[in-house]
Amino acid sequence: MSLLFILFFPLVIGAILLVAKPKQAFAISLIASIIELVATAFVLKDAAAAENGLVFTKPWIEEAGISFSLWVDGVNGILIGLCALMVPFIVATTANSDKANNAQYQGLMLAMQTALMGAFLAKDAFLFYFFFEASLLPIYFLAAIYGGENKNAITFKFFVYTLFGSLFLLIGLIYVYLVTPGSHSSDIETLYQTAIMLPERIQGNLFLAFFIAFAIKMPIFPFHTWQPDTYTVAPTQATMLLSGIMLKMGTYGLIRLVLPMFPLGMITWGNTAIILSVIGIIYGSIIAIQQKDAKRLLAYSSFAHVGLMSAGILSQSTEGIQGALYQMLSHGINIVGLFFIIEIIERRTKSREIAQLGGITQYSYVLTVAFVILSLGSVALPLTNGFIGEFLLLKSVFDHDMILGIVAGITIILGAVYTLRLIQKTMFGNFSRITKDFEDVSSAEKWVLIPLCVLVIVGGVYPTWILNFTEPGVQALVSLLK
Amino acid sequence: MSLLLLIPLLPLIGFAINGLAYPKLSKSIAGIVGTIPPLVAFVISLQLFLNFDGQTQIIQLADWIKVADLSIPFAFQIDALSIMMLLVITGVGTLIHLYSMGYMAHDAGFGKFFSFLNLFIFFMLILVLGANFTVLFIGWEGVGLCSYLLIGFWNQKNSYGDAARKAFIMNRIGDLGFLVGIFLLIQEFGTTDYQTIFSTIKDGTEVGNIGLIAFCLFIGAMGKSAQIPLFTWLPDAMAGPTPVSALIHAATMVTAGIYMVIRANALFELSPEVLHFVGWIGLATALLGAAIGLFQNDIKKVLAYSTVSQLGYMFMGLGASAYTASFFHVMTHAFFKALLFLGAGSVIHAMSDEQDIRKMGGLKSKMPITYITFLLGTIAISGIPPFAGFFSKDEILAALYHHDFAMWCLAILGSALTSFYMFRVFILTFWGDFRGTEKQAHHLHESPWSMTIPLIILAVFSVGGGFINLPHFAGGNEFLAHWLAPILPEPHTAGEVSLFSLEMGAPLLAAFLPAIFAIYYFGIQKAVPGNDESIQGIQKVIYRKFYIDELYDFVFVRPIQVLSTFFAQVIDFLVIDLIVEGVGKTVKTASDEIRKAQTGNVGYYIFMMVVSIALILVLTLRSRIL
Amino acid sequence: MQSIPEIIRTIPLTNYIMLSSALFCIGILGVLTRRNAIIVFMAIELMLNAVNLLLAAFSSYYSDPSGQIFVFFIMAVAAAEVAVGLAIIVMIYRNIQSIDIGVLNKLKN
Amino acid sequence: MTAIIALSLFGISNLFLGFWFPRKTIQMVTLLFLVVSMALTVSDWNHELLWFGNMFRTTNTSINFSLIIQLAAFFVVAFSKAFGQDDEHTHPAEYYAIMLFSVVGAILMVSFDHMIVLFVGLEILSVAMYVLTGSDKRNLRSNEAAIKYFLMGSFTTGILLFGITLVYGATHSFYISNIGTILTNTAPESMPSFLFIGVLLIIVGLLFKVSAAPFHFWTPDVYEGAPTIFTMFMSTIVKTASFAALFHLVSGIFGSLYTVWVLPVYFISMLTLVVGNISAVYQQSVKRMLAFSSISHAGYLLLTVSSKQISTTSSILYYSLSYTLATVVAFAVLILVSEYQSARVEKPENFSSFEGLAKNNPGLALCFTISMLSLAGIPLTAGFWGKFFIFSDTFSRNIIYPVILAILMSAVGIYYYFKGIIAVYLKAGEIEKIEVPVLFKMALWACTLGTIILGVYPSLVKSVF
Repeated sequence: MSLLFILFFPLVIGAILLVAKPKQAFAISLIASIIELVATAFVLKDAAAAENGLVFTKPWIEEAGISFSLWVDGVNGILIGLCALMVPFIVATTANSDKANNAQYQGLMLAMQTALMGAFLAKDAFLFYFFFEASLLPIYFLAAIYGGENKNAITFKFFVYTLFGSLFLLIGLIYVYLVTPGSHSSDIETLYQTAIMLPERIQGNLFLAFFIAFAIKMPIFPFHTWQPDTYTVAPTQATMLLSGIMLKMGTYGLIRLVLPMFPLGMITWGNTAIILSVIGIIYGSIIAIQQKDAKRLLAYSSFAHVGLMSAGILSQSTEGIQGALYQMLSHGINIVGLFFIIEIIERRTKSREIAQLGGITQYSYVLTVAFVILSLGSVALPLTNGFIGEFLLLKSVFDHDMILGIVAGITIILGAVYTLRLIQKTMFGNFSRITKDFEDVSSAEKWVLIPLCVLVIVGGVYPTWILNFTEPGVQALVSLLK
Repeated sequence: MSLLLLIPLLPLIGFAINGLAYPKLSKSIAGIVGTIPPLVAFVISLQLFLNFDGQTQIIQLADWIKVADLSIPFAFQIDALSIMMLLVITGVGTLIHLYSMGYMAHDAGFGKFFSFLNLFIFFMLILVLGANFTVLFIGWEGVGLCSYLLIGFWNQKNSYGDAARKAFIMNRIGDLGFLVGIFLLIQEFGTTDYQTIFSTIKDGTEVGNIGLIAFCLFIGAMGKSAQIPLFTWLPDAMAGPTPVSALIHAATMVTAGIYMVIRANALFELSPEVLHFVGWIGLATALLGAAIGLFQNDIKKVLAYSTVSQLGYMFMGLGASAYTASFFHVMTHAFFKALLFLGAGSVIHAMSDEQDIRKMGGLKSKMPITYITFLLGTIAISGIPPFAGFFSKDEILAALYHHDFAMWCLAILGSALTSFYMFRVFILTFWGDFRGTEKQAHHLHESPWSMTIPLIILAVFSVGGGFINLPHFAGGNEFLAHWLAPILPEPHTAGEVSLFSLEMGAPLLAAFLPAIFAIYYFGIQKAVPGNDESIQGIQKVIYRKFYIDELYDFVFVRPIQVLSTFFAQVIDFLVIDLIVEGVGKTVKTASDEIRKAQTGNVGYYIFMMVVSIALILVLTLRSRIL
Repeated sequence: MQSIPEIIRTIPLTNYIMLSSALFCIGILGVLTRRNAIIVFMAIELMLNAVNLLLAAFSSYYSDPSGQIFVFFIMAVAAAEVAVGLAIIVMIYRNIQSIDIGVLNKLKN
Repeated sequence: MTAIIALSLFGISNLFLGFWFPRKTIQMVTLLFLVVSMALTVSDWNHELLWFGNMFRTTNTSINFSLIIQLAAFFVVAFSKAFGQDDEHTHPAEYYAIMLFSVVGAILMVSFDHMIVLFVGLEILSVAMYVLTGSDKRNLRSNEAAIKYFLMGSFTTGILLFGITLVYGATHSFYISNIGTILTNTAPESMPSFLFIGVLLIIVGLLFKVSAAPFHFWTPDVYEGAPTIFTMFMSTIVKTASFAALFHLVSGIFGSLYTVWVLPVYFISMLTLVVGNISAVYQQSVKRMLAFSSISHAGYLLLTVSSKQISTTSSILYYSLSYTLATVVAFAVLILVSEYQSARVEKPENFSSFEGLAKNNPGLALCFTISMLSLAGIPLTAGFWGKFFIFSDTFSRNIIYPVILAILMSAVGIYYYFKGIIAVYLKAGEIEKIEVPVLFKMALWACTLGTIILGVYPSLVKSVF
């Protein structure tokens, strides 16, 4: 039942917000998201204590063997945690802005949380798919209604492109589902057992279908062209949801569905997939170096990061998967923080043009410190959360293939190049026409920035807790691969 | 053990206090809060040093990264090497903190500066205390971060920010090599613990890839210790406040590479090719640095290239397996180079931030303490006996003499260059007539006590530091060599040498002759280098640092920028996106075409139906009817 | 005294089918070639009559009355269709004073 | 079965009621009649019976189809506001009566066990539709639509009848069950070749009714020209009934002859998908877009019959239901908006007249959006499961490429359905609050909620089908 609660609670509140349109939308949605966080914490505590995680099953479409089943184990627990953790922050970032008491905006965000939670919680493949696609709706409306310049075309492209990708997933899932014995079942664990028996050629095709869907979602080179535009045009909270949580659906899908189901498919296509991921890392990083728009720069950096996650996952090692899970968490925290900082700057200066900014540190010490700390997390400095994930990921890719590992490792150089450039051009140097009289961060903004910075450090110093949490789930998964 | 934990913890606390309370804390309190931690840490280190029983101690603190078979704990290792490093770091560190209280007294970012310095000390201590390569890597990258923060300390100036970025990025290039080395270590040994790795090697277990590992680790050292080709950041790093240059870019951080190679000597010993490579890189760097140093007119730049060159010496020593000698040089270099930088800082302070030696001169009367200490430092670095630099450099040269004669000859040449440019700087700064502006002349004064005391202490060490490892022939007992013996391979015993042999004579000549020449040329002839435009020919090439920065810019930076634009605007926009958009366009065009079939004419519709029906009938039934 | 089916069976079934098919095709051709709505409609009626003829033929051939019953249904329905069809044509004539189906192509693309 | 008798009687009584009662009352009465007939239909549940000289068979499948049809009729009646341009000269009672009669025809089409019933049902439906299409007498577009529909419809009737005749000639029977047995028991070599022509012609006749390409040409024109309320009627009831009839024939009697028809249907379904979806992309008129969308949905449905193994009816039923619910909402909102805009803009049925609907009419906008999402097959709506069941059903019968094509085409579908959503939410426009009658509003929300409930919990009806 607790699983049901954490799944539907945000939706219920979100629906109330959407329908009733109360004046205090911000307070309601913030409190709701905090309640959700607390409830999720309890669920995760139970899950860590339970032998095989938590499972909740109710028949859904009984005739077709599709059930409404949810579970929490080490693999998805971390993503559920991420989702529950980040949404309060994302809600809090609207404080004092024109969106704070916009009930529709808050409602859509909460609805989005349910969709994300659902995708991570689902134990049934079609339930996963259901939420995987359903999550597009709230985020589409968030981005399309509140987006910036040229939003219609861009968000529309995003929607059609990603949906197009997920249709491949649908074909693949249906195929695997139909292979299951009896009157069919779409339980993920059942699918593991049946898919693994398929001949190599078919597994290869299915791998492709699944991979394309997830590759578009994440995105992986060369399926990424929707991403920078969408990240740039969407309102910041939507971008945070997209990059902080939603793209993890893709990586999660790789871990949860692709790896254990198509080991033979991996043989045929795995290398191609890893190479594409690694190309994405370098490609994204290089493009980020010359970006003029801060948000766009972060978009490409996110693209590069996710490439590394994908490559690590596809290396099929425990380190890779654990590292990817850890990196998903870290990346979520860091990118939300970084996007928020850009939003803070934009609110005050009405600009994201890197060239027009500068010298902000003279007006806001806290903002600079937060920016530096979050950026360090993003460039994976040791003792920040980014390092743990990146270390494990790079190691797994390196173990998989030495050359690819080194090429992927170039990200730590290029990452520093674009991140430091961003810091320098915005925070340091002389103030410009628009950063003159930059207003220091408000307390509401500090309430978001400081905890995030603390998380960056804590995550880098004490990762054991989370790594131990994911260990059993990942071990179980990896044992399936052998 | 709990005391040991305090060593890194105190600077961290200092950092936290100063960092969190930055604008609010008054300067005097901030200074004290910043200086006490390294001082206490030094005292504790001293106590450790005195009570050290020769046993390597491992202190497991906590699990850090633990995944599958890989386990990387937070663990500290106390042994002869790390204790020595602790002493140098906390000792020199304390002095520089003290110095900074005076030097930075008028700076608005006083508290911030101290918090960064403390953070640096913290990471440096982690670097030397770590019991495995990964913890070392924490410190390794951490000091890089602090270096970045401190170089760009005056962040309003864009060129300083660029220098800071350059330092960080070049370090990161090395770090990638280091990281790959760590991955390889994990592959081969399953761990990064020093103890496990070195005992495995000592047991003679066959392990592959040792050469590659050593090479990758050395790439890391190249970045951190500013060796060719990753050395260009160090001269630029002089953008930071002078105490930073003294502490980070002379005494401690840049020697981390040497520390690491000494630490991993077992690995390097097994791969002679890599050691050879290390030696030659060191030699090349030493010569290049010295050559560029010859014609620099910025007092800090000269010192910076001198540092590059001296670091090259240390690697040369490592290349000849003379680990003690290199480490000896690390220590003496820490003393005299810190001294020189601080002295330069004192001069710059007095000159109202003027760094060009062409605009100085005649400062000896105005700042006697600085003058004398700087002189002592100059003598020490030039290798004139019996100052510290002589002994340490001589040990390296001695080892080279037995290792590779050609290298030795070139090293002697480098030594001569060092002596020349150091005396050049010294004389141009302190002798002759004052060449600055009126305003500067009025302002000239000796620095406050907080700056001169560190100068004096360091001067004492620069003079007497050689006694730490005084060789037998000079009546010493080679303390350092004995101290480090447990963690180093058997040294090649060098025979007794006569003071008049080539082995001893050449270095002495190389130290004295250029010094005398410099005194003659700049002191007696009072020659002053011309302004930038007058420099011609090969001299210009050297003055412009062999155009290496321009070369890197042309070979790496520009292409990446071009590539970035190309990727973003051509590949992304014109190729990939065009395909994606093209699909949409195709559908739209197809739609426009198909809908034209909808002519609105019933006759046409019926005709199409009839044709279709006929087609279906014919195609389906052709086998049956015909 | 031959019964009607026997008489009918003296001519092979194929001939009935051929005849009806020919009639049907003539109807189709009429529909295709004519532009006057009434004539097109008459051509369609011709098609229906071809069907009726064939049904009657089959019915008699197999001595099975249901085919002929079907014919009555077709006739009745055709009558209804005629009523509606003519009404539509009249309505159009009132509006545009023409019953040329080629003119009616405002709804397209 | 009693339902069709009742409906006929209701229709006749409706004609009389028109003398005395105002439009509102008749509308309510008609709704009541439909509820009663639905109840009567349900009462046959689980009684598989033959009626009218074994010509009419009620099975659970046919009952389900009848219910969907009557439900659609119910909503169409509820959504009917005015017929034609001026309310005074129209006689609503007649329209309601005609609708009731055509529902009878539709029910006959889904429950036939004899070719005459099929034919009569089809004709009742068609002739009624010719009338309704042309009911806006002074509107030339309506006239044009009527004549086009009429000519092409009667032409196709001729084709269908010729097919029926040929099959009769080969099998000596009009009874579905008889034909089925005969076809199964006869070796293909000994069948006369005109039988195959007959089978194909019958299928062509029905494909015309479901507007499969290349027999779809009439659809956009007729849908566009007809008064919107009757377009709604056509696109739901006629389509469902015709597809049910096609499915019944193909699965029932022609199953043993699949080699003859399966390839044409296979290609026609793909062609329909492509033509329907691609043509819809460029449309500026919502009504015409919906017409092409209805063609494309026919394509999806045809996937279920494009293989020798016949699909289960449940996915077809589910699809029809979800399609019906979404379509009526789409047309209902279109009626409101185009009525509002008719005096203001030149082309009230274009996407542009929907612009800015969400600002003052959030409810309408939401209903419209959900219906578009459902048609596009996005999760949370019934349309998603409709597509899902169809795809998995088709996939399980090893039809691979058409499904992949269908999936590609549904991505194209998203494009044009979202044009509607974008217009409603993201474009600036001036639409004041549109007055919606209570009944209309209730029906609108009922359909929308139904779409969502079926989208979240498809088992609710799937277990019945």
